[in-house]
Amino acid sequence: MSSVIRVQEDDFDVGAEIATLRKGNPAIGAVASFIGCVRDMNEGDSVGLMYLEHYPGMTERSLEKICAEAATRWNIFDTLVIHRVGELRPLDQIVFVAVSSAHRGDSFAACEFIMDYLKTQAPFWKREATPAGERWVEARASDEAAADRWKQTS
Amino acid sequence: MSSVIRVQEDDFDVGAEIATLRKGNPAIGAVASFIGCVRDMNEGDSVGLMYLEHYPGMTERSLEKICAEAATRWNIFDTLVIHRVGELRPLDQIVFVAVSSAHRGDSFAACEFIMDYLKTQAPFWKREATPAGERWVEARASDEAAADRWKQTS
Amino acid sequence: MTIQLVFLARLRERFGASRESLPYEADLRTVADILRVLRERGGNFAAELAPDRAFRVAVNQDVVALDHPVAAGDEVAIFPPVTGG
Amino acid sequence: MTIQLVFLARLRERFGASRESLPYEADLRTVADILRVLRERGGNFAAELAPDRAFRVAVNQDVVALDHPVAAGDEVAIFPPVTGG
Repeated sequence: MSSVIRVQEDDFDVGAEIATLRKGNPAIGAVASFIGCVRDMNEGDSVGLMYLEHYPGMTERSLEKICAEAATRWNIFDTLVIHRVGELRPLDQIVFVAVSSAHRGDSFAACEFIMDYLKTQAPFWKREATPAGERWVEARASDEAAADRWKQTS
Repeated sequence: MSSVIRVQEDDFDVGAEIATLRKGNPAIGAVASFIGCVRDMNEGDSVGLMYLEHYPGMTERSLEKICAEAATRWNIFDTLVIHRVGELRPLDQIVFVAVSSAHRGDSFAACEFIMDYLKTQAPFWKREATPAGERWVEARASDEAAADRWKQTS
Repeated sequence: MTIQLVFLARLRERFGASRESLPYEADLRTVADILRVLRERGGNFAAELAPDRAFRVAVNQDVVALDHPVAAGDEVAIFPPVTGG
Repeated sequence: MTIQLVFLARLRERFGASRESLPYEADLRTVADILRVLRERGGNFAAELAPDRAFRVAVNQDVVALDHPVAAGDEVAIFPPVTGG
Protein backbone atom coordinates (compact mmCIF):
# COMPACT_ATOMS: atom_id res chain seq x y z
CA MET A 1 0.00 0.00 0.00
CA SER A 2 1.45 3.32 -1.05
CA SER A 3 -0.24 6.68 -0.77
CA VAL A 4 1.16 9.51 -2.87
CA ILE A 5 0.00 13.09 -2.30
CA ARG A 6 1.17 15.96 -4.48
CA VAL A 7 0.19 19.62 -4.26
CA GLN A 8 1.68 21.49 -7.18
CA GLU A 9 1.32 24.41 -9.57
CA ASP A 10 2.27 22.33 -12.60
CA ASP A 11 -0.14 20.39 -14.76
CA PHE A 12 0.05 16.59 -14.77
CA ASP A 13 -0.15 13.79 -17.33
CA VAL A 14 -2.98 11.45 -16.38
CA GLY A 15 -1.72 8.54 -18.49
CA ALA A 16 1.78 8.73 -17.04
CA GLU A 17 0.43 9.03 -13.50
CA ILE A 18 -1.73 5.92 -13.88
CA ALA A 19 1.20 3.99 -15.36
CA THR A 20 3.31 4.96 -12.33
CA LEU A 21 0.50 3.99 -9.97
CA ARG A 22 0.27 0.53 -11.57
CA LYS A 23 4.09 0.24 -11.73
CA GLY A 24 4.05 -3.34 -12.98
CA ASN A 25 1.96 -4.81 -10.18
CA PRO A 26 0.10 -7.75 -11.78
CA ALA A 27 -2.19 -8.15 -8.75
CA ILE A 28 -4.00 -4.95 -9.79
CA GLY A 29 -7.21 -5.71 -11.66
CA ALA A 30 -8.87 -2.32 -11.36
CA VAL A 31 -7.91 1.36 -11.45
CA ALA A 32 -10.64 3.92 -10.78
CA SER A 33 -9.74 7.54 -11.31
CA PHE A 34 -11.22 11.00 -11.32
CA ILE A 35 -10.19 14.27 -12.95
CA GLY A 36 -11.68 17.58 -11.86
CA CYS A 37 -11.46 20.39 -14.42
CA VAL A 38 -12.06 24.14 -14.40
CA ARG A 39 -15.41 24.95 -16.00
CA ASP A 40 -16.04 28.20 -17.86
CA MET A 41 -19.29 28.75 -15.95
CA ASN A 42 -20.12 28.67 -12.24
CA GLU A 43 -23.32 29.72 -10.51
CA GLY A 44 -24.55 31.11 -13.82
CA ASP A 45 -21.55 33.43 -14.39
CA SER A 46 -18.76 32.97 -16.89
CA VAL A 47 -15.38 32.29 -15.32
CA GLY A 48 -12.21 33.44 -17.05
CA LEU A 49 -9.56 32.77 -14.45
CA MET A 50 -9.37 30.91 -11.18
CA TYR A 51 -6.90 31.08 -8.33
CA LEU A 52 -6.45 28.18 -5.92
CA GLU A 53 -5.08 28.89 -2.47
CA HIS A 54 -4.25 26.23 0.12
CA TYR A 55 -2.84 25.80 3.62
CA PRO A 56 0.58 24.24 3.12
CA GLY A 57 1.28 21.45 5.54
CA MET A 58 -2.31 20.91 6.59
CA THR A 59 -3.25 20.21 2.97
CA GLU A 60 -0.91 17.24 2.67
CA ARG A 61 -1.75 16.10 6.18
CA SER A 62 -5.52 16.09 5.56
CA LEU A 63 -5.16 14.28 2.23
CA GLU A 64 -2.95 11.65 3.82
CA LYS A 65 -5.55 11.07 6.51
CA ILE A 66 -8.32 10.74 3.93
CA CYS A 67 -6.33 8.20 1.89
CA ALA A 68 -5.38 6.25 5.02
CA GLU A 69 -9.05 6.13 6.01
CA ALA A 70 -9.95 4.83 2.53
CA ALA A 71 -7.35 2.07 2.93
CA THR A 72 -8.96 0.93 6.17
CA ARG A 73 -12.42 0.82 4.60
CA TRP A 74 -11.69 -0.87 1.28
CA ASN A 75 -9.36 -3.52 -0.03
CA ILE A 76 -7.13 -1.29 -2.15
CA PHE A 77 -3.49 -1.24 -3.18
CA ASP A 78 -2.31 2.29 -3.90
CA THR A 79 -3.75 5.78 -3.95
CA LEU A 80 -2.62 8.92 -5.74
CA VAL A 81 -3.93 12.43 -5.18
CA ILE A 82 -2.64 15.39 -7.18
CA HIS A 83 -4.12 18.83 -6.52
CA ARG A 84 -3.03 21.95 -8.31
CA VAL A 85 -2.73 25.39 -6.72
CA GLY A 86 -2.17 28.86 -8.13
CA GLU A 87 -3.63 30.32 -11.28
CA LEU A 88 -5.86 28.11 -13.43
CA ARG A 89 -8.10 28.66 -16.44
CA PRO A 90 -11.15 26.92 -17.92
CA LEU A 91 -10.26 23.45 -19.24
CA ASP A 92 -7.29 23.15 -16.88
CA GLN A 93 -7.07 20.04 -14.74
CA ILE A 94 -7.45 20.85 -11.03
CA VAL A 95 -7.41 17.54 -9.23
CA PHE A 96 -6.65 13.90 -9.95
CA VAL A 97 -7.45 10.93 -7.74
CA ALA A 98 -6.57 7.36 -8.73
CA VAL A 99 -6.98 4.15 -6.72
CA SER A 100 -5.88 0.62 -7.61
CA SER A 101 -7.36 -2.62 -6.30
CA ALA A 102 -7.86 -6.26 -7.22
CA HIS A 103 -11.61 -5.87 -7.82
CA ARG A 104 -13.43 -2.85 -9.17
CA GLY A 105 -15.91 -2.19 -6.36
CA ASP A 106 -13.11 -1.26 -3.95
CA SER A 107 -11.35 1.22 -6.21
CA PHE A 108 -14.59 2.88 -7.32
CA ALA A 109 -15.80 3.39 -3.75
CA ALA A 110 -12.41 4.53 -2.42
CA CYS A 111 -11.92 6.99 -5.29
CA GLU A 112 -15.32 8.62 -4.77
CA PHE A 113 -14.82 8.64 -1.00
CA ILE A 114 -11.47 10.43 -1.36
CA MET A 115 -13.00 13.04 -3.67
CA ASP A 116 -15.99 13.63 -1.38
CA TYR A 117 -13.76 14.08 1.66
CA LEU A 118 -11.24 16.18 -0.24
CA LYS A 119 -14.07 18.51 -1.25
CA THR A 120 -15.17 19.12 2.33
CA GLN A 121 -12.01 18.64 4.41
CA ALA A 122 -8.88 19.47 2.45
CA PRO A 123 -7.92 23.13 2.92
CA PHE A 124 -8.17 24.52 -0.61
CA TRP A 125 -10.06 27.67 -1.59
CA LYS A 126 -11.02 28.90 -5.04
CA ARG A 127 -11.24 32.53 -6.07
CA GLU A 128 -12.68 33.08 -9.52
CA ALA A 129 -12.75 36.02 -11.92
CA THR A 130 -16.11 36.74 -13.50
CA PRO A 131 -17.26 39.73 -15.62
CA ALA A 132 -18.61 41.25 -12.36
CA GLY A 133 -15.21 40.97 -10.64
CA GLU A 134 -13.36 38.49 -8.45
CA ARG A 135 -15.09 36.41 -5.81
CA TRP A 136 -14.34 33.57 -3.45
CA VAL A 137 -16.28 30.44 -4.36
CA GLU A 138 -18.83 29.52 -1.71
CA ALA A 139 -18.91 26.02 -0.23
CA ARG A 140 -21.78 23.88 -1.53
CA ALA A 141 -24.27 22.11 0.69
CA SER A 142 -24.34 19.26 -1.85
CA ASP A 143 -20.66 18.58 -1.13
CA GLU A 144 -21.37 18.26 2.58
CA ALA A 145 -24.21 15.89 1.77
CA ALA A 146 -21.94 13.80 -0.47
CA ALA A 147 -19.35 13.45 2.30
CA ASP A 148 -22.02 12.65 4.88
CA ARG A 149 -23.02 9.57 2.87
CA TRP A 150 -19.80 7.88 3.99
CA LYS A 151 -20.29 8.44 7.70
CA GLN A 152 -20.38 5.14 9.50
CA THR A 153 -23.07 4.49 12.04
CA SER A 154 -21.03 1.97 14.00
CA MET B 1 -23.86 13.83 -25.81
CA SER B 2 -21.63 11.45 -27.69
CA SER B 3 -21.20 7.77 -26.98
CA VAL B 4 -18.12 6.08 -28.41
CA ILE B 5 -17.79 2.29 -28.33
CA ARG B 6 -14.67 0.51 -29.53
CA VAL B 7 -13.95 -3.22 -29.55
CA GLN B 8 -10.37 -3.80 -30.61
CA GLU B 9 -7.33 -6.02 -30.35
CA ASP B 10 -4.95 -3.10 -29.95
CA ASP B 11 -3.97 -1.52 -26.67
CA PHE B 12 -5.07 2.04 -25.93
CA ASP B 13 -3.55 5.18 -24.42
CA VAL B 14 -5.67 6.27 -21.46
CA GLY B 15 -4.34 9.83 -21.40
CA ALA B 16 -4.99 10.37 -25.09
CA GLU B 17 -8.47 8.85 -24.83
CA ILE B 18 -9.44 11.16 -21.98
CA ALA B 19 -8.11 14.17 -23.87
CA THR B 20 -10.26 13.19 -26.86
CA LEU B 21 -13.28 12.67 -24.62
CA ARG B 22 -12.86 16.18 -23.16
CA LYS B 23 -12.09 17.64 -26.62
CA GLY B 24 -12.01 21.22 -25.43
CA ASN B 25 -15.46 21.28 -23.85
CA PRO B 26 -15.18 23.82 -21.00
CA ALA B 27 -18.56 22.78 -19.55
CA ILE B 28 -16.96 19.53 -18.33
CA GLY B 29 -16.03 19.71 -14.66
CA ALA B 30 -15.60 16.00 -13.99
CA VAL B 31 -14.24 12.92 -15.73
CA ALA B 32 -14.59 9.56 -13.97
CA SER B 33 -12.84 6.62 -15.54
CA PHE B 34 -12.07 2.99 -14.98
CA ILE B 35 -9.37 0.66 -16.29
CA GLY B 36 -9.67 -3.11 -15.97
CA CYS B 37 -6.38 -5.02 -16.17
CA VAL B 38 -5.39 -8.67 -16.50
CA ARG B 39 -4.27 -10.04 -13.14
CA ASP B 40 -1.69 -12.81 -12.84
CA MET B 41 -3.92 -14.74 -10.43
CA ASN B 42 -7.56 -15.79 -10.62
CA GLU B 43 -9.47 -18.15 -8.32
CA GLY B 44 -6.17 -18.97 -6.66
CA ASP B 45 -4.36 -20.08 -9.83
CA SER B 46 -1.66 -18.24 -11.68
CA VAL B 47 -2.70 -16.97 -15.10
CA GLY B 48 -0.12 -16.66 -17.87
CA LEU B 49 -2.27 -15.87 -20.88
CA MET B 50 -5.85 -14.86 -21.48
CA TYR B 51 -8.01 -14.97 -24.58
CA LEU B 52 -11.05 -12.72 -24.94
CA GLU B 53 -13.82 -13.78 -27.29
CA HIS B 54 -16.88 -11.69 -28.12
CA TYR B 55 -20.02 -11.72 -30.25
CA PRO B 56 -19.39 -9.10 -32.94
CA GLY B 57 -22.36 -6.88 -33.56
CA MET B 58 -24.18 -7.73 -30.37
CA THR B 59 -21.19 -6.51 -28.37
CA GLU B 60 -21.35 -2.99 -29.75
CA ARG B 61 -25.15 -3.01 -29.63
CA SER B 62 -25.27 -3.99 -25.96
CA LEU B 63 -22.62 -1.44 -24.98
CA GLU B 64 -24.51 1.28 -26.84
CA LYS B 65 -27.68 0.39 -24.97
CA ILE B 66 -25.87 0.48 -21.63
CA CYS B 67 -24.35 3.90 -22.35
CA ALA B 68 -27.69 5.25 -23.59
CA GLU B 69 -29.33 4.02 -20.39
CA ALA B 70 -26.62 5.77 -18.33
CA ALA B 71 -27.35 9.00 -20.20
CA THR B 72 -31.03 8.82 -19.27
CA ARG B 73 -30.22 8.25 -15.60
CA TRP B 74 -27.52 10.83 -15.01
CA ASN B 75 -26.65 14.29 -16.22
CA ILE B 76 -23.59 13.40 -18.27
CA PHE B 77 -21.93 14.68 -21.43
CA ASP B 78 -19.96 11.95 -23.17
CA THR B 79 -19.15 8.30 -22.65
CA LEU B 80 -16.31 6.17 -23.98
CA VAL B 81 -16.03 2.40 -23.74
CA ILE B 82 -13.02 0.52 -25.12
CA HIS B 83 -12.88 -3.24 -24.72
CA ARG B 84 -10.06 -5.37 -26.03
CA VAL B 85 -10.46 -8.83 -27.54
CA GLY B 86 -7.99 -11.55 -28.53
CA GLU B 87 -4.88 -12.57 -26.67
CA LEU B 88 -3.94 -10.69 -23.50
CA ARG B 89 -1.39 -11.15 -20.75
CA PRO B 90 -1.09 -10.12 -17.09
CA LEU B 91 -0.73 -6.32 -16.75
CA ASP B 92 -2.49 -5.73 -20.08
CA GLN B 93 -5.38 -3.29 -20.11
CA ILE B 94 -8.67 -5.06 -20.92
CA VAL B 95 -11.34 -2.41 -20.64
CA PHE B 96 -11.63 1.35 -20.29
CA VAL B 97 -14.74 3.33 -19.43
CA ALA B 98 -14.73 7.12 -19.13
CA VAL B 99 -17.63 9.49 -18.51
CA SER B 100 -17.67 13.29 -18.47
CA SER B 101 -20.15 15.52 -16.66
CA ALA B 102 -20.48 18.96 -15.08
CA HIS B 103 -20.50 17.61 -11.52
CA ARG B 104 -18.67 14.59 -10.17
CA GLY B 105 -21.55 12.57 -8.76
CA ASP B 106 -23.01 11.99 -12.22
CA SER B 107 -19.82 10.76 -13.86
CA PHE B 108 -18.88 8.53 -10.92
CA ALA B 109 -22.29 6.84 -10.87
CA ALA B 110 -22.56 6.49 -14.64
CA CYS B 111 -19.04 5.04 -14.94
CA GLU B 112 -19.67 2.40 -12.29
CA PHE B 113 -23.12 1.62 -13.76
CA ILE B 114 -21.61 1.07 -17.21
CA MET B 115 -18.93 -1.25 -15.79
CA ASP B 116 -21.45 -3.25 -13.76
CA TYR B 117 -23.76 -3.71 -16.73
CA LEU B 118 -20.88 -4.44 -19.08
CA LYS B 119 -19.75 -7.20 -16.73
CA THR B 120 -23.13 -8.95 -16.78
CA GLN B 121 -24.63 -8.04 -20.17
CA ALA B 122 -21.97 -7.40 -22.79
CA PRO B 123 -21.12 -10.61 -24.68
CA PHE B 124 -17.45 -11.13 -23.85
CA TRP B 125 -15.94 -14.36 -22.57
CA LYS B 126 -12.52 -14.97 -21.06
CA ARG B 127 -10.49 -18.12 -21.45
CA GLU B 128 -7.38 -18.26 -19.33
CA ALA B 129 -4.27 -20.42 -19.34
CA THR B 130 -3.18 -21.73 -15.94
CA PRO B 131 -0.52 -24.31 -15.02
CA ALA B 132 -3.38 -26.91 -14.98
CA GLY B 133 -4.42 -26.02 -18.53
CA GLU B 134 -6.86 -23.71 -20.25
CA ARG B 135 -10.29 -22.93 -18.85
CA TRP B 136 -13.20 -20.64 -19.49
CA VAL B 137 -13.67 -18.15 -16.71
CA GLU B 138 -16.91 -18.70 -14.79
CA ALA B 139 -19.36 -15.85 -14.26
CA ARG B 140 -19.32 -14.45 -10.73
CA ALA B 141 -22.41 -14.07 -8.56
CA SER B 142 -20.89 -10.86 -7.15
CA ASP B 143 -21.07 -9.29 -10.62
CA GLU B 144 -24.79 -10.09 -10.86
CA ALA B 145 -25.28 -8.56 -7.44
CA ALA B 146 -23.38 -5.41 -8.47
CA ALA B 147 -25.60 -4.96 -11.54
CA ASP B 148 -28.76 -5.64 -9.54
CA ARG B 149 -27.98 -2.63 -7.34
CA TRP B 150 -28.94 -0.36 -10.23
CA LYS B 151 -32.34 -1.91 -10.88
CA GLN B 152 -35.03 0.67 -10.50
CA THR B 153 -38.14 -0.18 -8.55
CA SER B 154 -40.34 2.31 -10.36
CA MET C 1 -35.99 -20.27 -44.97
CA THR C 2 -33.55 -20.91 -42.16
CA ILE C 3 -32.71 -19.76 -38.67
CA GLN C 4 -29.09 -18.80 -38.21
CA LEU C 5 -27.73 -20.33 -34.98
CA VAL C 6 -24.64 -18.82 -33.36
CA PHE C 7 -22.67 -20.64 -30.64
CA LEU C 8 -20.10 -18.76 -28.60
CA ALA C 9 -17.23 -19.35 -26.18
CA ARG C 10 -17.44 -22.64 -24.29
CA LEU C 11 -20.61 -23.67 -26.18
CA ARG C 12 -18.89 -23.05 -29.52
CA GLU C 13 -16.15 -25.44 -28.43
CA ARG C 14 -18.54 -28.06 -27.04
CA PHE C 15 -20.78 -28.01 -30.10
CA GLY C 16 -17.83 -27.97 -32.49
CA ALA C 17 -19.26 -25.12 -34.55
CA SER C 18 -19.64 -21.36 -34.35
CA ARG C 19 -22.59 -21.12 -36.75
CA GLU C 20 -25.25 -23.39 -38.14
CA SER C 21 -28.24 -22.88 -40.44
CA LEU C 22 -31.27 -24.56 -38.94
CA PRO C 23 -34.05 -25.23 -41.48
CA TYR C 24 -37.08 -23.28 -40.39
CA GLU C 25 -40.14 -25.43 -39.66
CA ALA C 26 -43.61 -24.44 -38.59
CA ASP C 27 -43.26 -25.87 -35.08
CA LEU C 28 -40.24 -23.65 -34.30
CA ARG C 29 -42.29 -20.90 -32.72
CA THR C 30 -40.16 -19.85 -29.76
CA VAL C 31 -36.65 -20.04 -28.33
CA ALA C 32 -37.80 -23.01 -26.23
CA ASP C 33 -38.68 -24.90 -29.44
CA ILE C 34 -35.19 -24.38 -30.82
CA LEU C 35 -33.63 -25.59 -27.58
CA ARG C 36 -35.86 -28.70 -27.69
CA VAL C 37 -34.69 -29.52 -31.22
CA LEU C 38 -31.04 -29.08 -30.19
CA ARG C 39 -31.39 -31.18 -27.04
CA GLU C 40 -32.93 -33.99 -29.08
CA ARG C 41 -29.53 -34.37 -30.73
CA GLY C 42 -28.23 -35.73 -27.43
CA GLY C 43 -24.51 -35.63 -26.56
CA ASN C 44 -23.04 -32.23 -25.76
CA PHE C 45 -26.17 -30.44 -26.94
CA ALA C 46 -28.36 -32.28 -24.43
CA ALA C 47 -25.76 -31.86 -21.68
CA GLU C 48 -24.99 -28.16 -22.16
CA LEU C 49 -28.56 -27.06 -22.80
CA ALA C 50 -30.14 -29.06 -19.95
CA PRO C 51 -32.63 -26.87 -18.08
CA ASP C 52 -30.37 -26.68 -15.01
CA ARG C 53 -27.38 -25.31 -16.96
CA ALA C 54 -26.64 -21.60 -17.09
CA PHE C 55 -26.76 -20.26 -20.64
CA ARG C 56 -28.26 -17.25 -22.40
CA VAL C 57 -30.12 -16.90 -25.68
CA ALA C 58 -30.14 -13.78 -27.85
CA VAL C 59 -32.50 -13.33 -30.80
CA ASN C 60 -31.22 -10.82 -33.31
CA GLN C 61 -28.61 -9.75 -30.74
CA ASP C 62 -30.97 -9.04 -27.85
CA VAL C 63 -31.02 -11.39 -24.88
CA VAL C 64 -34.52 -12.84 -24.56
CA ALA C 65 -36.55 -15.26 -22.45
CA LEU C 66 -37.38 -18.81 -23.52
CA ASP C 67 -40.87 -17.88 -24.69
CA HIS C 68 -39.57 -15.26 -27.12
CA PRO C 69 -40.87 -15.90 -30.67
CA VAL C 70 -38.51 -16.85 -33.51
CA ALA C 71 -39.05 -16.51 -37.24
CA ALA C 72 -37.29 -17.52 -40.43
CA GLY C 73 -34.26 -15.29 -40.95
CA ASP C 74 -33.65 -14.70 -37.25
CA GLU C 75 -30.19 -14.96 -35.75
CA VAL C 76 -30.39 -17.00 -32.55
CA ALA C 77 -27.24 -17.02 -30.40
CA ILE C 78 -26.66 -19.36 -27.46
CA PHE C 79 -23.83 -18.62 -25.06
CA PRO C 80 -22.60 -18.99 -21.46
CA PRO C 81 -23.02 -16.18 -18.91
CA VAL C 82 -20.69 -13.37 -19.96
CA THR C 83 -17.31 -12.79 -18.29
CA GLY C 84 -15.85 -9.66 -19.90
CA GLY C 85 -14.60 -6.44 -18.34
CA MET D 1 5.36 32.49 24.44
CA THR D 2 2.99 33.10 21.57
CA ILE D 3 0.23 31.44 19.60
CA GLN D 4 0.76 31.55 15.87
CA LEU D 5 -2.45 32.61 14.13
CA VAL D 6 -2.94 31.75 10.44
CA PHE D 7 -5.67 33.36 8.31
CA LEU D 8 -6.53 31.92 4.93
CA ALA D 9 -8.44 32.74 1.75
CA ARG D 10 -11.25 35.27 2.25
CA LEU D 11 -10.37 35.72 5.93
CA ARG D 12 -6.75 36.47 5.05
CA GLU D 13 -7.99 39.25 2.79
CA ARG D 14 -10.53 40.60 5.27
CA PHE D 15 -8.07 40.62 8.17
CA GLY D 16 -5.28 42.05 6.03
CA ALA D 17 -2.74 39.45 7.23
CA SER D 18 -1.86 35.85 6.63
CA ARG D 19 -0.11 35.29 9.98
CA GLU D 20 0.01 36.93 13.35
CA SER D 21 1.75 36.11 16.62
CA LEU D 22 -0.71 36.39 19.47
CA PRO D 23 0.95 36.79 22.89
CA TYR D 24 -0.03 33.82 25.00
CA GLU D 25 -1.95 34.70 28.16
CA ALA D 26 -3.29 32.50 30.89
CA ASP D 27 -6.93 33.11 29.98
CA LEU D 28 -6.41 31.74 26.42
CA ARG D 29 -7.45 28.21 27.26
CA THR D 30 -9.51 27.17 24.25
CA VAL D 31 -10.24 28.06 20.64
CA ALA D 32 -13.31 29.94 21.88
CA ASP D 33 -11.05 32.19 23.97
CA ILE D 34 -8.96 33.10 20.95
CA LEU D 35 -12.08 33.91 18.93
CA ARG D 36 -13.31 36.13 21.78
CA VAL D 37 -10.05 38.08 21.80
CA LEU D 38 -10.19 38.53 18.03
CA ARG D 39 -13.86 39.62 18.03
CA GLU D 40 -13.08 42.23 20.67
CA ARG D 41 -11.01 44.01 18.03
CA GLY D 42 -14.28 44.86 16.26
CA GLY D 43 -14.36 45.67 12.52
CA ASN D 44 -13.81 42.78 10.13
CA PHE D 45 -12.74 40.48 12.95
CA ALA D 46 -16.06 40.93 14.76
CA ALA D 47 -18.03 40.66 11.51
CA GLU D 48 -16.30 37.59 10.05
CA LEU D 49 -16.02 35.66 13.29
CA ALA D 50 -19.57 36.32 14.48
CA PRO D 51 -21.14 33.10 15.79
CA ASP D 52 -23.54 32.88 12.85
CA ARG D 53 -20.76 32.99 10.24
CA ALA D 54 -19.36 29.82 8.69
CA PHE D 55 -15.67 29.38 9.42
CA ARG D 56 -13.40 26.58 10.58
CA VAL D 57 -10.56 26.46 13.08
CA ALA D 58 -7.58 24.10 12.93
CA VAL D 59 -5.13 23.68 15.81
CA ASN D 60 -1.77 22.36 14.66
CA GLN D 61 -3.38 21.54 11.31
CA ASP D 62 -6.30 19.48 12.59
CA VAL D 63 -9.80 20.92 12.41
CA VAL D 64 -11.20 21.14 15.95
CA ALA D 65 -14.27 22.24 17.87
CA LEU D 66 -14.50 25.55 19.75
CA ASP D 67 -13.79 23.92 23.11
CA HIS D 68 -10.47 22.48 21.93
CA PRO D 69 -7.59 23.52 24.20
CA VAL D 70 -4.79 25.77 22.99
CA ALA D 71 -1.31 26.20 24.40
CA ALA D 72 1.70 28.42 23.83
CA GLY D 73 3.43 27.41 20.61
CA ASP D 74 0.28 26.16 18.91
CA GLU D 75 -0.55 27.08 15.33
CA VAL D 76 -4.20 28.13 15.17
CA ALA D 77 -5.64 28.58 11.67
CA ILE D 78 -8.98 30.21 10.91
CA PHE D 79 -10.49 29.81 7.44
CA PRO D 80 -13.74 29.66 5.45
CA PRO D 81 -15.35 26.34 4.51
CA VAL D 82 -13.10 24.70 1.92
CA THR D 83 -13.86 24.77 -1.81
CA GLY D 84 -11.14 22.73 -3.51
CA GLY D 85 -11.37 19.76 -5.82
